Amino acid sequence: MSKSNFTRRGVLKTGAVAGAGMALPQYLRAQESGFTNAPGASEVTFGFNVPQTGPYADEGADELRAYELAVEHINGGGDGGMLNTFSSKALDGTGILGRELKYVTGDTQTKSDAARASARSMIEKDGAIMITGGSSSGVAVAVQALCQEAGVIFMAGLTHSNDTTGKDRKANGFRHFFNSYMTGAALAPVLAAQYGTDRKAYHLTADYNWGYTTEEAIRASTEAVGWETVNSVKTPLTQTDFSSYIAPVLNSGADVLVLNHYGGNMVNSLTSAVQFGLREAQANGQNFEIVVPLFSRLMARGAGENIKGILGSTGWHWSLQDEGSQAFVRSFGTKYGFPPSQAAHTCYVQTLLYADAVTRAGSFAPCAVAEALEDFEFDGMGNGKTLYRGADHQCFKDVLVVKGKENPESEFDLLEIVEVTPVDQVMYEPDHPQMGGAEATLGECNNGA
Amino acid sequence: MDQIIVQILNGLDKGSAYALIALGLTLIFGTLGVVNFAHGALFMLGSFCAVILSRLLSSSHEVADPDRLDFLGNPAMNKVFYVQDIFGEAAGAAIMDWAVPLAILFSIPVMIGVGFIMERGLIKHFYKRPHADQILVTFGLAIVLQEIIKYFFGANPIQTPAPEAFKGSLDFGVFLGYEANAIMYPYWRLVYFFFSAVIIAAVFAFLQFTTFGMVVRAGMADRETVGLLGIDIDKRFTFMFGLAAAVAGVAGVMYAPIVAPNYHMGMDFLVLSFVVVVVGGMGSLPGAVAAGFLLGILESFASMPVVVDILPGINQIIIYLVAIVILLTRPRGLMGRKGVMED
Amino acid sequence: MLGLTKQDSKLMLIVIGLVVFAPFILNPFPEGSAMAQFNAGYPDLMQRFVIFGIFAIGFNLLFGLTGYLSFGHAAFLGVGSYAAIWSLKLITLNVLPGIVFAIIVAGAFSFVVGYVSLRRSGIYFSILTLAFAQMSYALAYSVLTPITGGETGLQIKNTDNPLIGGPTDGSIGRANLFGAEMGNSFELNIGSWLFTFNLGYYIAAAFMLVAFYLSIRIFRSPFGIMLRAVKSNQQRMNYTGLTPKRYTLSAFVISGMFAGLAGGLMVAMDTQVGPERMFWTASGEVVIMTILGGAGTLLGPVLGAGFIKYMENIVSKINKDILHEWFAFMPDGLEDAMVAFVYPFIGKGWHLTLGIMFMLVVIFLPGGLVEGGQRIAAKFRRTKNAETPDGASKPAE
Amino acid sequence: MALLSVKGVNKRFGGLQALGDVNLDVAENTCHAIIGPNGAGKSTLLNVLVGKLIPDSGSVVFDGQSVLGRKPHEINQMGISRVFQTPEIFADLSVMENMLIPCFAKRDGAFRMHAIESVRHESDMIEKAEAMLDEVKMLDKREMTASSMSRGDKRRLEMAMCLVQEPRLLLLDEPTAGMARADTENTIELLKTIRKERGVTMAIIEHDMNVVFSLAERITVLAQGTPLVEDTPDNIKGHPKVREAYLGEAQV
Repeated sequence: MSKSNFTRRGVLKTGAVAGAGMALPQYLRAQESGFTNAPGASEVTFGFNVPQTGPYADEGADELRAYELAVEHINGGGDGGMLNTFSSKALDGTGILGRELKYVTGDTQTKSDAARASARSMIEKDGAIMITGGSSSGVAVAVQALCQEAGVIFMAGLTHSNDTTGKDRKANGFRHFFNSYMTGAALAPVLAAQYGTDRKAYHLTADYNWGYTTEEAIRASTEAVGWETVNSVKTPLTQTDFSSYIAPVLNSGADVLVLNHYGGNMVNSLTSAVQFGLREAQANGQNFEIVVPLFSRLMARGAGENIKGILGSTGWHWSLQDEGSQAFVRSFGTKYGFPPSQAAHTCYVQTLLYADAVTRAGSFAPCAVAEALEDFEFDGMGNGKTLYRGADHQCFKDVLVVKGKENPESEFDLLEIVEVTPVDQVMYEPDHPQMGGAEATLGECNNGA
Repeated sequence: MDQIIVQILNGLDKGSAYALIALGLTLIFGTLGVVNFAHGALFMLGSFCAVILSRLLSSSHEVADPDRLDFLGNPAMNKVFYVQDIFGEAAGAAIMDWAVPLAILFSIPVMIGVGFIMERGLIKHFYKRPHADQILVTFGLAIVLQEIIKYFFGANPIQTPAPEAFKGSLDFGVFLGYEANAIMYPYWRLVYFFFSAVIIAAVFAFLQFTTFGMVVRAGMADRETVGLLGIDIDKRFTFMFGLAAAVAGVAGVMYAPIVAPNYHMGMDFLVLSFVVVVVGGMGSLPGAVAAGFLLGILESFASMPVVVDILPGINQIIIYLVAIVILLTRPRGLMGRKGVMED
Repeated sequence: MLGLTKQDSKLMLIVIGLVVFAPFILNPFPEGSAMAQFNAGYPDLMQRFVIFGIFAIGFNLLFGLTGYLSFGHAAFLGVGSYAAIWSLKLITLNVLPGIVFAIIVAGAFSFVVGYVSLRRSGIYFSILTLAFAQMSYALAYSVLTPITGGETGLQIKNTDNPLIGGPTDGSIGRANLFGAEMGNSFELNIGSWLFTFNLGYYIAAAFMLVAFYLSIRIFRSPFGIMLRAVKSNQQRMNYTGLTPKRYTLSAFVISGMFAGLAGGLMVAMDTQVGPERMFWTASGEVVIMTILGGAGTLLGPVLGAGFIKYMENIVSKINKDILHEWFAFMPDGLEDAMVAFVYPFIGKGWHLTLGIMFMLVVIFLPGGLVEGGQRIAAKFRRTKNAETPDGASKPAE
Repeated sequence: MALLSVKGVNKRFGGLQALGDVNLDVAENTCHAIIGPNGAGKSTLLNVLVGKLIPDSGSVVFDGQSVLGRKPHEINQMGISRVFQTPEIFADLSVMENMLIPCFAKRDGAFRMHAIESVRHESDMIEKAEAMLDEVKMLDKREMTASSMSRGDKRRLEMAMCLVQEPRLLLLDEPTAGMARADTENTIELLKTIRKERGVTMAIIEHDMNVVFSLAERITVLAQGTPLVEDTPDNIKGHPKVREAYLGEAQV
């Protein structure tokens, strides 16, 4: 019995083994490359694992568009997008290490089981060398653990929970997106500046891991600027009508409502909050305010008029004026007719970063790629100068504090940037208590087979 | 105390949504004996009637604006709404603003039509089939309906606001002698509650006071006998299916401003509506309504911070916990009849 | 054979054959060909086929025989999974104790749920089971996060330190059976075909064969007759001196243990548990697998499970590029039209295809896929019978 | 000593006195009929005997043991079998399976997990079932699905299912109700044969006087929940109270 834990179809797919009619059984582990799914001479396959069904299907569809664009650019098609602005010039539009980039797609269904099944099929059946995508932290953590075990690299998509690069961090997993801690760190000073330091906050928190880490982060950072937390109530994930959670808020002595909700939860709780008149209300002699820590433009659209004037944070926004962002928006917009979302941005960048790291490392071996990504500093991909920190595989870059726009000019023009929080302000130590403390470790990088 | 009143209001509001959905489900079950897993999808279709109408009303053509540029640097396009072309600016805007209430009128014929087609084309053939087959075919249908909606409208929720006139809240507490802001309640939710009450009353009156309704009620009680009387019960049943679809649809339209419609909202409501119907007692219309309000109110109470502090997680499970307690103490739910769906 | 009739032995042999040669049967298309997309012979999916087969076989023992429609069986699968992963994390990385724990814990949980729920029958019973399962899901997702890991679930970590034989070098432990890891595979390469023989699959498959064998034995046993009697007439049972409730409860617990076994195997094959495994849609899935395949038949649930998992894992992965590849032989305009026509049904539209398939099967094959098989078999037999009058045997269930 | 002895049984449903001070003895190896007009409490009495209803007061003793508070299946295990007004059989199962179930119940008690044994290997039980089917002349129908048989055959099957348990007491609840003439005759013949050849004690509730007088050895007349008279068939025929009770009914 061989010890190969995951197979390496890549070799076969290129047709290198046409062989005699009846080849002898092969122990593929004995192959010289020494890592899972080593690609053949002419092609390399990525696995784009995004939600295609379920509530985050639209976000998944946008991620997939970004991936297709990235593939096009890496293979030399289109206008090259961010390849032209990326500070590393290792990629030259001829594929990766002379191989044409192919991809397979799958549906995570935003369920960790389904996401792992899909990722395993990409690794076992399609010979994917890298898995990327996803639109929830549960999925990201589950797939990241799988990739660690299988010996491939995981480039996380949209995942905001601290856990992904906190207590659940893995040597084979990398996150470009920002996280709850950074949201708190970026948001608190703006909140203090706009709403004052004498504020009493009421938290509604989605009752699962991401909600917990976000609430913790926001509480810690707002309390540090002098706010008081009067109450915090957990809401079931499956809740659709938040009226019974919203109604008591106005009478609780609080003057700020923090909605630690995402996706459909956020749309519905914000809608309820606005219906109950919280946006116009007065409390403790001040205007009542609502804060949505994590904004996404796609979801903001679902919330419609209700987001006007509401503060939150976001990873990236198409209206950023730096060269990289502009280049990306231009190629994405030209191809699809509308601007990309933050999920699309992070997925596009992740693909390019991985391809670049392979090229710089000169190898597809996960450990070599990981080494090339660790402590890699780059620029020109939006959000300014960015560091992929080696200690926890988290990207550190500027975070955007945004506000629902009062007078949108188009259906995409929903958020305006209030402040670009510089990276130094959202930096933290790898053993920060919110990130799993001293116990959290990346473990050993795994090359697989 | 004021908090309790607030939660009673919330509960009535939630309860009226549950009651409306359960009412339609029970109508179909009681008259046709069909377990309709596509009922949630009918509710969803109703919500999308509001979305579709508001899209239709705000359909527009674009005129290039020389002063502005879009995100790619091309000249930006300004939308010009057809209704405003036709009815003038103010009237056009008002029509678009009132899309949701107008959608009620729009949805009734649409949903009755959907109901007729469903019953004649599919459900009719499943009256004599085992409940398991009914579940499978209607579940399949529900998936198909929601995927069609997803294909055209995407997966994200679509905000469908109530008319401007209903925005804002009523300071309910002032009437009861509380200080201002103690009990605020949004107008639209009050409208929803009264509207539901009217619909429920109308359905009951229809069944109680019309001969048509009497025959149908007799059919619910004893289908075979009514068949023996030579009454063509089939046509009436088709109509009942249409009616049930319309009730679900109208409930959906009115709910659109409360919870932004999305393609899978039907599935979210499906399990809940079955729980409501069963807690009320299979085949009992008053039971379904009573259970809807009971569960709505209890769910609201369970979400109060004081309650959750004492019993963490109670808000997650209250509906199911209540269902278990009721079914164990009252074998056929609140008002269920003997022998219905017990084997 | 093994105390089975000739009929049943034949069926058992067929199933053994299918399961053992699955790596060949499921990989009919050569690597790199356009049709390779439809190959299902890779470890993960093969494992899922047999694991969900076990789940559905167990469910069918309850639903198919007694007629009691449980809408909360996923809870037992989930509880079994949690038991198994804790065994891997705390006791040993050997999967056997984990699987045993999974069966025991799921059995105990199903006893409690069954004992309460079986006080009612019909849809009242269904809703009671549903309520228990939804409560398990909701609590596992939120309040019980310290035990269940909440949304992100539980995985084996390098900080885990099982009592017996954990890795000492700080690497992440892998589930194994006496040292042989579940992921171990042996690959056979014939021409441009590639066949994967995965240890985990064969272990799960062995359990599935045992489960299937037990299911035949139960179907043919006095106990099996009693279960069918429960479905047929409980009043008569009572007046014949029998207790329908204890029989039903036994069936409930047995099927709960099958679900626990399936849950334990899922963890053994892929060391991860998440709470959505217990969500009502997961319970609904096993109901649909069973009805789709043919409730009350031996083979039906397995076919139903395979059908749904195949759709989920194969159809969902077809994307636009692949379509263009398939229809590349057509003239450009026609190719685009073809792609545009098929596209809504694949990839992100796989749910639509699934829904349509449900409706078609239940409309045209009231007895499920098994009935379809029987009709085809009957057609064949008619032609065959023309030559050899007694060549046919009654189709296996 | 009576096999079944009912003493001072009372049962009220709300304001209605369904059974009032019922005393009844069924002697071993007799056929005892309980007759009476509609609403006389015959069915209530039967339901008390099989454990479906618990009386408000009084005692029911079967073979020296009280049956009160026992569940129907326990009472069956004591040796009382019941034939229903409309045949209660396992409609979806084959005739043979219908027969095997009471055989297993008799041998294994109320519950046993014989889940791995094969039915085919239960040759004792199969033989027993076949012998019984032969006795009721249904052996040729052994593979038929029970629901597909005629009403008369269903009745015979139900009877066979009860008899194969070799009950000490067979309770018959209007066994010929709603039957065609020919079927009624057949059933009477069957019961007579059983009574004669097996010597089984029977308690029969019946409307049809023809049936009663061809079978019964003792008759209790029930009216308004109370036994009116108990006597031999010949004496009952001419009894004025009985005529009154029945004529009273006829006028209504």
